[in-house]
Formats: sequence, C-alpha cells, structure tokens
Amino acid sequence: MPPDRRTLQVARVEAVGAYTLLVLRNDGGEVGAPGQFFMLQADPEPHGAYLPRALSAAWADAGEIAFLLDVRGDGTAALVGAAQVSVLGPLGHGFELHHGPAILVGGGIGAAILPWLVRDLPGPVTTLLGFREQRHAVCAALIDADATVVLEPTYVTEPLARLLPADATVYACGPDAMLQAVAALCAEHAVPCLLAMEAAMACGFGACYGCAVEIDGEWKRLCIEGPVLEAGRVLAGGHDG
Amino acid sequence: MPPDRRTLQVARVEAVGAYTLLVLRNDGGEVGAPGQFFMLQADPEPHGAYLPRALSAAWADAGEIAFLLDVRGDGTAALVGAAQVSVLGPLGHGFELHHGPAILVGGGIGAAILPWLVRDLPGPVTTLLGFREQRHAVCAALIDADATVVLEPTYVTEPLARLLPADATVYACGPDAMLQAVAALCAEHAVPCLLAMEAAMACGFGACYGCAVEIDGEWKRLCIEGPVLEAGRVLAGGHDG
Amino acid sequence: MGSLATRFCGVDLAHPVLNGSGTLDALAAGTLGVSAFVTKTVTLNPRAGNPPQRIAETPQGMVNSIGLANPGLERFCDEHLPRLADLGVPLIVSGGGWSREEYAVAVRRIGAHPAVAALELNVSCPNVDTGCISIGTDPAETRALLERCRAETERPLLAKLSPSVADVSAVALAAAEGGAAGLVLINTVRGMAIDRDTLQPLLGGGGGGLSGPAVKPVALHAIFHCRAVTGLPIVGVGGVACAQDCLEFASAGANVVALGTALFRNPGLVEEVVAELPGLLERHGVSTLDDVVGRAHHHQGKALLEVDANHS
Amino acid sequence: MGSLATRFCGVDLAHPVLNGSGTLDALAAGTLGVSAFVTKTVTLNPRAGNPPQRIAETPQGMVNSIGLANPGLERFCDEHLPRLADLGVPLIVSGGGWSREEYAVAVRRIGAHPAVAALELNVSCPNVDTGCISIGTDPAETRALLERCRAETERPLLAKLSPSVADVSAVALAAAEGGAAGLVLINTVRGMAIDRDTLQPLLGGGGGGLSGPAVKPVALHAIFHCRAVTGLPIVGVGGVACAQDCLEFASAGANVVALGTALFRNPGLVEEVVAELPGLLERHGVSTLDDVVGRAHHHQGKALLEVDANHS
Ligand SMILES: Cc1cc2nc3c(=O)[nH]c(=O)nc-3n(C[C@H](O)[C@H](O)[C@H](O)COP(=O)(O)OP(=O)(O)OC[C@H]3O[C@@H](n4cnc5c(N)ncnc54)[C@H](O)[C@@H]3O)c2cc1C
Ligand SMILES: Cc1cc2nc3c(=O)[nH]c(=O)nc-3n(C[C@H](O)[C@H](O)[C@H](O)COP(=O)(O)OP(=O)(O)OC[C@H]3O[C@@H](n4cnc5c(N)ncnc54)[C@H](O)[C@@H]3O)c2cc1C
Ligand SMILES: Cc1cc2nc3c(=O)[nH]c(=O)nc-3n(C[C@H](O)[C@H](O)[C@H](O)COP(=O)(O)O)c2cc1C
Ligand SMILES: Cc1cc2nc3c(=O)[nH]c(=O)nc-3n(C[C@H](O)[C@H](O)[C@H](O)COP(=O)(O)O)c2cc1C
Ligand code: FES
Ligand code: FES
Repeated sequence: MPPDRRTLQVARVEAVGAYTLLVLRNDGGEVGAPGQFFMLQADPEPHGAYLPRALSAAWADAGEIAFLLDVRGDGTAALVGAAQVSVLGPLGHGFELHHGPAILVGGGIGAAILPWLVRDLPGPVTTLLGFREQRHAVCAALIDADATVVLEPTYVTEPLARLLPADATVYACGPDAMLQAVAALCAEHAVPCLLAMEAAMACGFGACYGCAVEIDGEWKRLCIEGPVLEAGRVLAGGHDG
Repeated sequence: MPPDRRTLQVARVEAVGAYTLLVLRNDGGEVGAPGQFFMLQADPEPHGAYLPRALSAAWADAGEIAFLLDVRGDGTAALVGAAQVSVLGPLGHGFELHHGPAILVGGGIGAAILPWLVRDLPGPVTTLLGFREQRHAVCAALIDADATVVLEPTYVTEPLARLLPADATVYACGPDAMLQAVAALCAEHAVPCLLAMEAAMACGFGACYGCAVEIDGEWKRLCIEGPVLEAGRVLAGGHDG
Repeated sequence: MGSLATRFCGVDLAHPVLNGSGTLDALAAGTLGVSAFVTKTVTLNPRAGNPPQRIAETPQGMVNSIGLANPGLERFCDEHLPRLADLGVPLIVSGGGWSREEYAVAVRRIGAHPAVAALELNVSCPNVDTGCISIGTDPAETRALLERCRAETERPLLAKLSPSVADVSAVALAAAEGGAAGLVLINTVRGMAIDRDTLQPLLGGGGGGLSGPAVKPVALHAIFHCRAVTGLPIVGVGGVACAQDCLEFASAGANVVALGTALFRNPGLVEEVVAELPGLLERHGVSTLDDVVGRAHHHQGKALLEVDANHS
Repeated sequence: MGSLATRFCGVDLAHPVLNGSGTLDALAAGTLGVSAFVTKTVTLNPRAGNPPQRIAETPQGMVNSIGLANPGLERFCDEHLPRLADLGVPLIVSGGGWSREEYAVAVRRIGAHPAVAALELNVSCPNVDTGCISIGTDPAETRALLERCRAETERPLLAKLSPSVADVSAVALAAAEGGAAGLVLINTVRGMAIDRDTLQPLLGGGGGGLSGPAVKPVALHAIFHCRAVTGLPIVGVGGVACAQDCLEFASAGANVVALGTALFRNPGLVEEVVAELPGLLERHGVSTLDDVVGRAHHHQGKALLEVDANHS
C-alpha cells in the first residue's frame, strides 16, 4: 500500500521541440499503466524545488521510463539537469483501456501522456493534437505519425467535433478548459470519455489533500480518484474555485 | 567601499591529506594581502547552505586564488564540488608584515592561511605546525618544507615555548584555545604577536554584527577589526560567551 | 545499542517517530512505519475544505490552505475508526471545533472507542475562519477547553498549539492547568503565497499555514519554552527532516517527534529515520532518545534557560 | 519603460528598494545603492549585544541573536548621524527602547536632525528581554507609544512590527490610530537553533529571530492583512531575494521593499534588483511598482479578501 520510491539513473535527455524528453533507466521496477503518474525529484535535492513534481509517464517498461516535460520552473529544470532522479510511483488510476476504436485528444504538454496509450490501446486509434505553436507540435511524431495536428487559434475541439458522434471512446489530456470542452462535446453525443486531469500536488499518494478537484460534486483528491476520470464525474458541477 | 563580488571558475580541486585544496582561476581581480578572507558560495546556489562561507586565501595572485578547506558541512562540500564559485572580497584586515624574523604557528586547518604568509614575509621564517593526526599534517608541505610538525597529544605551544624569548614576530592561526595559549606565551616574553581569528560570519563586511569577538574589552565585529588582530587586543578580557 | 521503545503519556510506542496530523492518510497509504498514527483533524460536521489551489511551494517549505477537509465525526467514527483500529499501531485522534461543546462532543464519542490511545485537540489550525485557532490564541479559552474535555474522557488529551501567538508558552501553561497530558508543537505558521504570474493570492483560502524545514527554528523555540514553562511531555513537529533533527527536537524538549511535510517528499522517511537513530544516538554517547530529552535546558547550571526565558 | 521613482510617506525615493534595519552598515560598506538608508536600531543607552554565537544558518534562512548592539543615542547622534547625513540618500533612523519615555527621548533628539527623513519605531526585536517586543505585542501599548512619539517630531513615524503575535493587523491598526504614517513588515520571526554537536542552544542569546527566504510567506501574510485593515503605506521586508519578490510584496500591499538577510549573501543585490525591475514590470504590463501595489486585494470584486480576513 505504501507507494514505492526508488532512485533511477538518467539514461538520456533530448529536446523535442519546445519540450524535453527525460528517459530514466528502469531497474525492472513496476511501471503501472498509461495515465498513471510519478512524483519526481532530482537527486541530490535541488535548490529551489522543495516538493517533487507530478509527471505522467510518456511510456514505460521494465527497461526505461520516459517523461515528456514542459520545463517551466525550478523543479523540471533540475530534473532535466540531473544525473539521477528519485521516483515515487506509479501512482493513481490510469486509463481504463476500452475495446473498440479510440479517439485521443491532446492539448499542449497534455500530449505527454499519449505515446504509451497509443502503444497499449487494443483497437484502432485516431489522434487529434492541438498546440500553441509549431515548436510545441514537434512531439506529435512521438505519439502518432498520422495524428491530426492543429495550432492556435484553431482548437483541437474543432476536428473532434467533426468526428463526433462516433462509436469510440475519447481519451483526453490537456488544459482544464480544453478538457471541459471535450467533455461537453462527448456528453452531447453520448460518447464515453476519459479525462487525465492535473492539480497542484504535494505528495501524490493521498496524504496532503492538496490536489482537490470537484469530483462527483465534492472536492476529492485527484491523486487518489484520478488523475484519469470518467468525464461525467467532473463535468457535472463545474467548480468555481 | 562596497565589497567586490565576482564569479570565478574552479581551476582545480586536490586532496591534501584530510584537507582539500580549492584553486580558483582569478580574473586579475584584487586579492588583498595574507590574512584577509573571502566569502565563498558555490554557484549555482547549493542546497542546504544558505549563507556563504568565510575562507582565508592560502595564496593568491592575479592568476589564481587558492583555499585550503576542511570539508565539514554542506557549504564547503558544495564548494569543492562546484564548477564556479561566487567570491566576495578580499575582506577584513590581513597580517601586518613586520620586518625581521618571523615565527609562524598554525593549528589544524588554521595552517591554511600560512603559505601566502611564508611567501610574502620579508625576513627569515620558522614554522611550527600542530595537527590532530598525520593525515591532517600532509598540508605542511604546502607551507614550509622545514616546518616543525607536532601531532596530538603534543601541542604546538611546546616547540614555541622552546623558541621564546626571541627577537621575532609571532603570526598564529588555529583554534581559539591554541591562540589564547600562544598569546599568553608571547605576552609573557613580550614578543609581538598577531592572531588570525575565526567567528561565525553571515556577511563578512560589517553588516550583520554576527561575528562579535571580545576585542579591546568589548564585543566588536571580527570581520571589520580583524580577522588578524594584535594579541593584546583580545587577550585582555577573555570573554565568557 | 539502546532501544527506541518509549512511552508517551502512558502510551507504549515502539519508537519515537509519529506523523503530524493531516500529513498522512493511513487508510490510503498505510502507516509508513509510524509508531502511533495521528489522524487528520476531525470536526463535528463534515467539511469540504477550501477551494483549490490548496498548496504552494515556498523556500524549503510549503503553505497549505486545506481547510480541515474531513468526513465529520459521524462518518469518521462509523467508517474510518474501525478500519484505523486494524492498523496495528496506537491511534491518536485529532479533533477540532468551533466551540467548547463541539470539542466536548467529539472527545466523548472518540474517547469511548477502545482503539483510541489518546486525543489531540487542534486549537491551532490557521485555515478555518473562527474556532480552533481563536481558542488557541487565548490562554483562558484554552484552559477552559481542556477542562471541559477532560470531563469527557479518561484518555490523555494533547493540546496542539500554534506558534503564531505572542507567547506560546502562556497558552501551553493554560493547557497544562486545564489538564492537558501533553503538548503537540507546532502547528503551521501563518503564511501566504502570491501567484507569480497573476500576482493574486495563490491559495483558494487566501492565507494558509507554512510548514517544512523553513519553520524548524520556530518549532525548536516553541518546544524549548513550553517545556521550560510546563514540563509537559511534547510531540515535536515542524520541519523535522532527518534523524539529526529528532535529536535537536528532543534536546529542546520533545519526547517524541512527528514527521509532516517531509513525508510528502519521501513516504519512506519514517523507516529511514528509525533505522538511522540508534547509530546517531550512539555517536552522541547515549542509548535512547530519552537520554537527550531536555538536554538544552541543562546548560551551565541553568544560566541559558534564564537568559532565554527573559526574551519571551 | 516606466520610472522607479516613488514617494513613501512624503519622502522622495529614486527607486523602491531599501535595506532592512540592522542588515547594512553604510558607514562600513556604503549604501550599496539603496534609495534610503535605514539604520540599525538605536537605543537610549549603548548596548554591547548578546554574547556569541550570534548567528546560525537554517534552511533558507538564519537565526540571529545580535541583541540590538548599538552605540547608544548620544554617540549615534554625535558620531554616526553627521557621517550618515553625507551618504546622499534619505535617512530613516530606527529607534528602540524599554519604555515610552525612552522612545520619546530618542525620537525628539533624532527627529530634530535635518538629515533624518523618517523614523522607524522598532517594537518588534525578539532579541532583548523586555521593552521593544513587549510593546509590539500589545495593541494598546503600541497606540500609546505612537501617540507619545508623535508629539515629539514632525517627521513621519513608521512602526516596525513582529509577525510573532496572534494578530499583527490588530497591532498595525493600533499603530495607525496612534499616528503611524506607515508600517514596516516584518521583523524576524521568533526562532531558535540547537548546536548539532553538543545539542545545546547554539546562540549566545538562547533564542533569536528567523529571517531570510524561509519567512517570505509570513511576511506576505502580515503585509496583506495589515494593508487590508489599515490602508497605511508599507515597507515590505522579510525574505525578499529578487525582483519578482518585490512584485509579490507590492501586490500584497507593500509600497516599497527592503532587503535584509539577502544582502549578507550578495551586497550587489540592491543594484541587481533595481536593474531588473523595469523589465519585469513591463512583462507584467505595468510601468511602475505603484501600479502593482495592493493588486492582490482586488480579486474577483472583493471576495478573496473577505474569505481571508475571516481567517485571522
Ligand atoms: C498527474 C499529473 C501529471 C502531469 N504530467 C506532466 C507531464 O507529463 N509533463 C509535464 O511537463 N507536466 C506534467 N504535469 C505538470 C507538472 O507537474 C508541472 O508542470 C510541474 O510541477 C511544473 O514544475 P516546474 O518546476 O517546471 O514549475 P514550477 O511552476 O516552478 O513548479 C510548480 C510548483 O510551483 C507552484 N506554482 C505553480 N504555478 C505557480 C504560480 N503561478 N505562482 C506560484 N507558484 C506556482 C506549484 O504549486 C508547484 O509546487 C503533471 C501534473 C499532474 C498533476
Ligand atoms: C576569517 C575566517 C577565515 C577562515 N578560513 C578558513 C580556511 O582557510 N579554511 C577552512 O577550512 N575554514 C576556514 N574558516 C572556517 C570556515 O568558515 C568554516 O569551517 C566553514 O564555514 C564551515 O563550513 P561547512 O559548510 O563546512 O560547515 P558547516 O558547519 O555546515 O557550516 C558552517 C555553518 O554552520 C553553522 N554551524 C557551525 N557549527 C555548527 C553547529 N555545531 N551546529 C549548528 N550549526 C553550526 C555556522 O553558523 C555556519 O553557518 C574560516 C573562518 C573565518 C571566520
Ligand atoms: C497539508 C497539511 C495538512 C495539515 N492538516 C492538519 C490538520 O488537519 N490538523 C492539524 O492539527 N495539523 C495539520 N497540519 C499541521 C501538521 O500536522 C504539522 O503540525 C505542521 O505541518 C508542521 O510540521 P511539518 O513542518 O513537519 O509539516 C497539516 C499540515 C499540512 C502541511
Ligand atoms: C542580523 C540581523 C540584525 C537585525 N537587526 C535589526 C535591528 O536592529 N532592528 C530592526 O528593526 N530589525 C533588525 N533586523 C530585522 C531586519 O531588518 C528584517 O526585518 C528581517 O531580517 C526580515 O527581513 P529579511 O528576511 O530580508 O532579513 C535584523 C535582522 C538580522 C538578520
Ligand atoms: S497530492 Fe497529496 S493528497 Fe493528492
Ligand atoms: S560577519 Fe557580518 S558583521 Fe562581521
């Protein structure tokens, strides 16, 4: 029940357009399933980043665990500069992989979570990706060579709206506003929809109650209930926090 | 009047027995005189060492500044692991170099300050060094090939007592108890004596009032009055703090 | 090598490392090796807690505005307590409230449960409007609260105090007079975080409580003074991050310590500290943490304590 | 690009970055570029200060027990003030004392000197036995002190407050009622350090005051609440370490900021911050720091402020 924590060596760090790929050598440790996440901290402890950072694996197996990072602040900067990283996880609930066709929707760094999903989904996959600029879209190649990619001011909900209704499950990850829009579209067409959400997290294993999100009409811990949730559980209320 | 602060590259780091030599490439910047000190901090800021560390130069010229370190805690550990170091100084008052013969007395890492003094003193030099164990004594070679070296349980005041009285100036650096003993011996024989002292320092340039030492019978700032002081200024009171 | 087993307010503990209230959900993550499990603060009525964002990182610490999210007394006793009773370690249940009567109801109900070893009265949460902390800033209120709750249970009552008062030792003394068996020091320090992009308050609750290594000096100060003034046994909490910290807290006056924020970074820390303690105690020439407790008070006769006591 | 020039309590400043009292000796090191120089606290009689060790490093901060070492009013006015008058920047002289009358004597004497732009009343030093901080923990005493001192000078009086009280905004309000022209927030937070080897109190004074980035959230909280309650102009101090911090402090309610502990690490920091500010302000879409002052109070109408005000 206590989450597993281990120190892994950094195998390689690569720029992927505006994002950075961080690949850790796995020691055969458990990796969980697509959509689960890990709490990462550079080791030795970096200056200026007291808490670990929540990151979903881009893909993972016994040999390596990969993360696609948007390096914004001290924590992620320390991670991509580290020789080894302390890793807690896998944590939370990942995607339930439905049989039949899948529509993947990724917005910005939310796309980080999709390569593993593409690899593991049993049925045919259609991938829709939206990015701010071309340099962010470079990572599309890691996900699906046939992906439909749109750039702002076009939103990824446009190609999605054209595909719906569909006999498919929608798997989405991206900024909150995008997820709400995707969930609303899917609800309208009664298409099953799973959302991978984000919240500020201190622990990742249910200890701090920091990651509250309105789920089933109440503030609940995203790290315990999610980060992947059926859209219906979060769409209802629409929190005003 | 404001102290000079610059970032210097680490030229080399070498083990010298139990101590570590840290040599910085100087950019031709001011280095001051033997006995002056610098406030050093690894750059980027290390985790676990918020304040810079006070260190006296072992030697310094336009090309390099060298420090001999007793790596005890996080600050010195970060310094010997850094690629570059932020350096504030030279600070404080160094040794006034008297003409005529000199007796140098160093205890433990206090010996760090002596190589530069040996190089710059105009007259003949006799060097007495005391260390805990042989591995600490290795640094004697950096100071004076002809130094008299004693190890505990022998104290360096023993060879000093045999030399006194003498027509010489005594320059001493080491733990407080040793300095007090040296000062007492010199006072007894009316031999001029300069002590390089230590105190916990936050700033090194008179801002914090943290480095209080009883000087002239009052708590005064060691970084402003010293760190090198005439023994008479500190012997008198004997503070009870 | 000595033993880590100890006794705190009549409760036998396998070792001196607990968790801070609200920093571990043992039902979600297990006990992580703590010698006694301290629950998140329970209030009479369920509380949703504050809106997000609830946490902010700060230099060597964090500010939280969780807002005492909890299922309320009823559901806690019916659903959580039976499962907590199966954890296999003594339970310390933390209670909070908005009036003496609310605390009293909770203490009676919780104290009656056979699995509960002790109760902690949280009079120090900075994340709720009135209640809790307004009691804990007033010595007279604190004394009255302890007296009222003492009447409701045989179990030892611990008072958890806030350092964000002018003189925490006065509040501690009042708690002692009211019948507290021990103290828990400290709760978080009042703080706030500003969003670096919008320059708006970052936390949904506006303000919050600061925890982590940043507050360690504040905790040591509170423990030292409350120990000096009350002599009560103390759970030391506030920035503890390693075995060395345990010794420093013990020397200041803590009999046992609790890990809080440090667990968020490393849930294995309890086990690491417990493994490291015996060797560290040996290096300090003692065999148990008890040998160190209060050592900072016995300096040069009593001179230092007196110097310092004047400062508050 | 906008201008950094501003006006604080009637004093014209070239930019909004000052030093904290007791964290810079301009006679030893120059002004380091501050727009106004704040002196170390002066007391009626000379004070030797506390015995060493006086400083201890802590996680992202330090604890000091300097103990208001200063030459006393007489020597300060005779020897220091004339030299400080030559620095070329407005002077803010900090005064402390053990009674209203002591403060009043100092204020009269110091306020009469033409080079003095404003006076800061330190009612918040944790490193002296009584006096100072015991006044500053009591709103009524604080009000009376300000009233008494207002009678002695035409110069603006600033009240420097301690965050180590249950409700700093109540003390701030009392200072405002007594005639304070502005506030200086915060002084150090009460803390303590234990020697890791001997496990004895590390500081000669026993306890001390915590400063540095560790206390930044505490400063933001105090500034936000005192601003909300008093509306007085504020010098924000407590862990400021970069230009971004200045914006966050301004948004919480500080009109200007002071660098303290951060100067110990980097005496060039004032100049660095002043150089960085214009660009940072531009990135936030404003041209002066004044444009940001109090922004955190104007969130979603007034909702957030009200939520938070309830917390104190
Ligand atoms: C389940 C989950 C999965 C995620 N997966 C990924 C992923 O695969 N790839 C990825 O790049 N990111 C991912 N994220 C987001 C990632 O955790 C954050 O981007 C990361 O924490 C940013 O760290 P940083 O050090 O770069 O930035 P920082 O912004 O320096 O660090 C974030 C910290 O700062 C605080 N903070 C955030 N915004 C502000 C603000 N405006 N003002 C003040 N403080 C602030 C936060 O509370 C947090 O403690 C995921 C998040 C979650 C919850
Ligand atoms: C003028 C001067 C010149 C010096 N020259 C040299 C030199 O040439 N070579 C050299 O090796 N050293 C020298 N020193 C000593 C050097 O500054 C200290 O040894 C150094 O600060 C130790 O740093 P550290 O990070 O290794 O150890 P740490 O002990 O981790 O760092 C010291 C810090 O810890 C605090 N501290 C110290 N002891 C304790 C304790 N028991 N418990 C808790 N906190 C504690 C101090 O306040 C300080 O902030 C000099 C000191 C001065 C004042
Ligand atoms: C996220 C979080 C939630 C907390 N919840 C509670 C609580 O419900 N009741 C309580 O008494 N203390 C609570 N605390 C305070 C901790 O128990 C502890 O006293 C404080 O965090 C200081 O210790 P630390 O620095 O080790 O975290 C909480 C602290 C944090 C960080
Ligand atoms: C070494 C030291 C000495 C100080 N002396 C004084 C003083 O004499 N008077 C005063 O009002 N504040 C004094 N302070 C408090 C600072 O002015 C400032 O309020 C506090 O340190 C918080 O700011 P900082 O975190 O930026 O240092 C002192 C602080 C330090 C660290
Ligand atoms: S991140 Fe701590 S409870 Fe979810
Ligand atoms: S070290 Fe700061 S005054 Fe001397």
